[in-house]
Amino acid sequence: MRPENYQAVNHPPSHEFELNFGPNHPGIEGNFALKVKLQGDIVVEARTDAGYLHRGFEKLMEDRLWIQNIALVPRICVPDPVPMEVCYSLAVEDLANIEVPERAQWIRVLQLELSRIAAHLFFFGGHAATTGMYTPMYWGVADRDLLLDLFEELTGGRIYSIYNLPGGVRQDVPEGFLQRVSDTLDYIDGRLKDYDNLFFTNQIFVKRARGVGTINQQQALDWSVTGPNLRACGLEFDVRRDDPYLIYPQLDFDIPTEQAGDALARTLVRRLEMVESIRIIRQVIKALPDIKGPLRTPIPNPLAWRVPAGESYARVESSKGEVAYYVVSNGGEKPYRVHIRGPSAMHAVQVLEKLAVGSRLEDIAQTIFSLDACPPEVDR
Amino acid sequence: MSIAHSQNLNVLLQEIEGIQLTFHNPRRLRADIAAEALPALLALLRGRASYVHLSAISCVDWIDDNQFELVYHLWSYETSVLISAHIRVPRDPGIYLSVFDIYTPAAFFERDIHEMFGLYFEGSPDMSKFILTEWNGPPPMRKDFDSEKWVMETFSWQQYHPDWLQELEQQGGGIVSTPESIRAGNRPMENKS
Amino acid sequence: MKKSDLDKVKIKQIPAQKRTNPFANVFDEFVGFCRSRSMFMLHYCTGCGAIELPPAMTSRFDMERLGIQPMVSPRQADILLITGYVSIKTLKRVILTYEQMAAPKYVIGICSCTVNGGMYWQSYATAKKLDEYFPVDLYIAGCMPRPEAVIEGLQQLMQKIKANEANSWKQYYKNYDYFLGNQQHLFGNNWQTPTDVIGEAETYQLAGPNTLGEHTKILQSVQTPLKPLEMKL
Amino acid sequence: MNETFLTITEVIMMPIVAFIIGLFMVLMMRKLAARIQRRIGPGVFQPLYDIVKLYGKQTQISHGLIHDIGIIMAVGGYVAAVTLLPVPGMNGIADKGGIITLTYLLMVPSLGLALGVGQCANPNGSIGISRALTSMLAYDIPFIIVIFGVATHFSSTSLVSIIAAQQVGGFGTWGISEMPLLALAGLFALHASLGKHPFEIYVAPAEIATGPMVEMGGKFLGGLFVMQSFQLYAASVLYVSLFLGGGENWVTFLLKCFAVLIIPFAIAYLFPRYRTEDLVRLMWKWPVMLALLGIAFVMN
Repeated sequence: MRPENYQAVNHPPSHEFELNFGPNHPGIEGNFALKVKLQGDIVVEARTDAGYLHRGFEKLMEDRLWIQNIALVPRICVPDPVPMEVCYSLAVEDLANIEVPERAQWIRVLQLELSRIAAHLFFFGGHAATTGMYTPMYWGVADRDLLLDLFEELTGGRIYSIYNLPGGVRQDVPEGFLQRVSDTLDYIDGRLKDYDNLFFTNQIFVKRARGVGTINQQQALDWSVTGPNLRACGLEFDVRRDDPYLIYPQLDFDIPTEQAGDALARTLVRRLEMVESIRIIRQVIKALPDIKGPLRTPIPNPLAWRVPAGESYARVESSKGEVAYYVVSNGGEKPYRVHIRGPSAMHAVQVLEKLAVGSRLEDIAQTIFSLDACPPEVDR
Repeated sequence: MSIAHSQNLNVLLQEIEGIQLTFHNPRRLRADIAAEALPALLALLRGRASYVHLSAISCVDWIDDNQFELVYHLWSYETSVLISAHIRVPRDPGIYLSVFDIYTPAAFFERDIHEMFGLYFEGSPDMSKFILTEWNGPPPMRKDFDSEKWVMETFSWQQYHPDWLQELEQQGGGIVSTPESIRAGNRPMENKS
Repeated sequence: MKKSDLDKVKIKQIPAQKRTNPFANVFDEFVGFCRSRSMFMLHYCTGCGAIELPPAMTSRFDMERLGIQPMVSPRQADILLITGYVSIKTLKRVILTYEQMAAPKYVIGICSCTVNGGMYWQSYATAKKLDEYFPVDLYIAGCMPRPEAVIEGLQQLMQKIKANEANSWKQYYKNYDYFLGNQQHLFGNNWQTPTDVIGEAETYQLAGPNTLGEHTKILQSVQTPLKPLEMKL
Repeated sequence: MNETFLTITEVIMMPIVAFIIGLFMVLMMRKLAARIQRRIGPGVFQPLYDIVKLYGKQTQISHGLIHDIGIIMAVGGYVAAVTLLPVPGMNGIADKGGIITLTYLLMVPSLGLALGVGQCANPNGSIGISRALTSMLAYDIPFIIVIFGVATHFSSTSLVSIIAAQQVGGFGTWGISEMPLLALAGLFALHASLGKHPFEIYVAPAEIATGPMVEMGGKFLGGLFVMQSFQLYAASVLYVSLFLGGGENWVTFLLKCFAVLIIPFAIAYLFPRYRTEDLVRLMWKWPVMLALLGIAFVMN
């Protein structure tokens, strides 16, 4: 006789029942949980449950040197780590009044935009997989790998580069690197047509994604929605343009928007953003060889570097939305306080809870993925 | 544009008593204000000055002053200025008002601050634990909580001198140089056995 | 029991036994070969390492050619991939997941954090040594290991399975008291899981002298019949 | 006496043959998916390894008696069905059972699965199985109409005589050239009955964590894998028997069987899944319309 390994669940004597999405579920992005109460097929209540990825980053950063924290910050958003590094560096540079050399700024932009394309390729693969379509995921992740190869060549790391330091970047672009970036971009540009045919204009996908998880403009503003999710509601806001950092004002790029605010619109905005990112990188490739100069403003002995007392709030546009770092220094060797504002904290908790209610069981996973939330940003 | 607009804003902000404004740079405005006046300031900024986007609420634990500093980062899409409203509340008893009725996203940040710092917000919709549901200790982000000490008391560590290595060392093998010996300038390793 | 006493408990390796009947032997070899060539993995996305699994699974590195497939539910899976640091909150779920898997089951710890806490060694929120809470067959170190390293590690596990050496799951039954003690140390004495590990160990004759002990006594004293998991909404 | 012995041999042999061919069909499906997804895909014996490994699990987690019986029903339904499907050289009990019995038997596995999954009391499984039964309801309507039309056309419900009638005059007398509309409707029903995208509503990993399979491990999942290979075999052989003239010899028979499956497999990996109501709407609209039109042509 086998032990009964399972105790039957006593469902409440109503037609309502409860279902857990996560923390380990293909319908949820990463280690994150959504508990829903269903009435038939309709969600009547939804609660998120985070903290599975909590590491106490903000506490850890208070215990480490300014320069050591560079190794910590990219871990906060795994699919798109570069904006985290850049944002932290920007905040520290602002505190310490360091001017970043122009060449380093251009290289940072190059890296940021490559990271954005990589994150979007990863994103729509996941979104496709929630609708049961695995081919775009297989293609997208494999194409993203080509970009990771570029990162590896530039920085030495596939995902976490630890490349942006306060004051500049660690090393120069290798010889012939820009040509390889250009080739890879040509390839990805060509592949976008395949993705269009396979996924973005796929009739069944369009039918399923249209009208799912709609946010209107007022709600988007009220809920602090940022990034592509905000632009999918028709609001044209981008930190790169409206609160500019690095050399973005010198670059020519559009901010794609969609009007509908549903899952389809959010996906399409990201699709269009990839084109814009490719455009930006092409400009960087063209301009970078002519920009000479140092790569780093030297900082004093990094192991005993005291950053002047003060506070700084730096913002960067990542592929998920507005990333912000609030860094407080009391003039010590370590940050006094670092507060990280991940865009997903809004999207994955408040927005998701509101969008899930009233949606169908079949659409929950799509809602989650189309918001492109990144759970470690919530948990930190 | 932002400078011109800030003139109007300045006029508007004079309605709040005891406010101190400092421009850190043209797009970062710091406002120091008494804790009681904050809800009025936020209502004014949101209602009459287009600051609709609550970017974040940060909490800083100034343990030497026995105070928590709360920083409300507000962004205006129209004027492209970020106002950081700073207030100080006493660490004891650690209670402040929620601004959930003015800014919906505040609910998340307030809940987060409550479990990380133990600062209670009256009127916030949900103050239950969110991230640290399995945590029974003190609010970890307070400066008086020593994370490293807690870890050392709670966890044990992987052995870096396992049995098989000890056997190897008895036969004369083992690790040639430890990290410490390299760091101190390639001194010959002391025999630990 | 104090923490320091727990560390004194040593886990002995069980030597692989062979059956005497030659036909049964051939059959065992065949099943072992099939086990090594068909590994359903449950990749619990506990941390950063999960980001290198999609590349390993998809078109570029294609795990399926080695017979490795992702699976959705713990019941279906053979390998539990712990991909990165394990926060205490996650660790509870990981243990539930591990106990629900059908034996033979294997655990791979990916990333340095599963070995010794990694760069989060001073964090109050993450568990440090994964093999204190359940047996781990293989660690793939790195921060994070590249897809090639992940596949290399899985191939090593394949060799171990083929050679009938990957028996760590038996350790969980044989030394349940030790593992339970560590779990109780972290989660408190009220800790219990829905799976009846002791019952399973007795049914499948996997119980050893260390299956029962003082920690299982605590468990049996606090164990209450399981109610449906309460969901706060 | 001799004839009885021969029949018994055939009845034993046919499921074994079906299982082996089914394994290769599963392999073809996975290989095709891999090619579309630009990768290499599994090795030749991968489906076999999976099944042996699953049956070789050392702890089996059962949720009770009905859980075991459900899986046996699911596999047994198909085992019984394949003995009713004539293959070259073996008729089994096809001339005794006929097409109506076969239609019944093809529904048994879904019902067995429903029983087994019901015992698990996992809400994901319950939702999955209710979706599976809904989709069965959706594709069975056109399927029954197609069966009815074919039976009317050949004035027989015996698959043996239907095949014999088609093999008289080569391609011209095949069901597909005589009843193209019914063949098309049948193809829809075939695709939906396989439960592949875009009709894969009941597995749906991202929504209900593989639905009926969620609590299945070890031999139970192994049973489902066996069931899948039987399912592919039964569906393709039934289609070949109804519309493609059955098997003259083993070579053409296997060619036809695999060719039939290539169509749904090639479509499956290029589309996401439908919503439940979209699937029912689609299946009750186009295939039913085509099938009814086909019947009108057959009847005149």
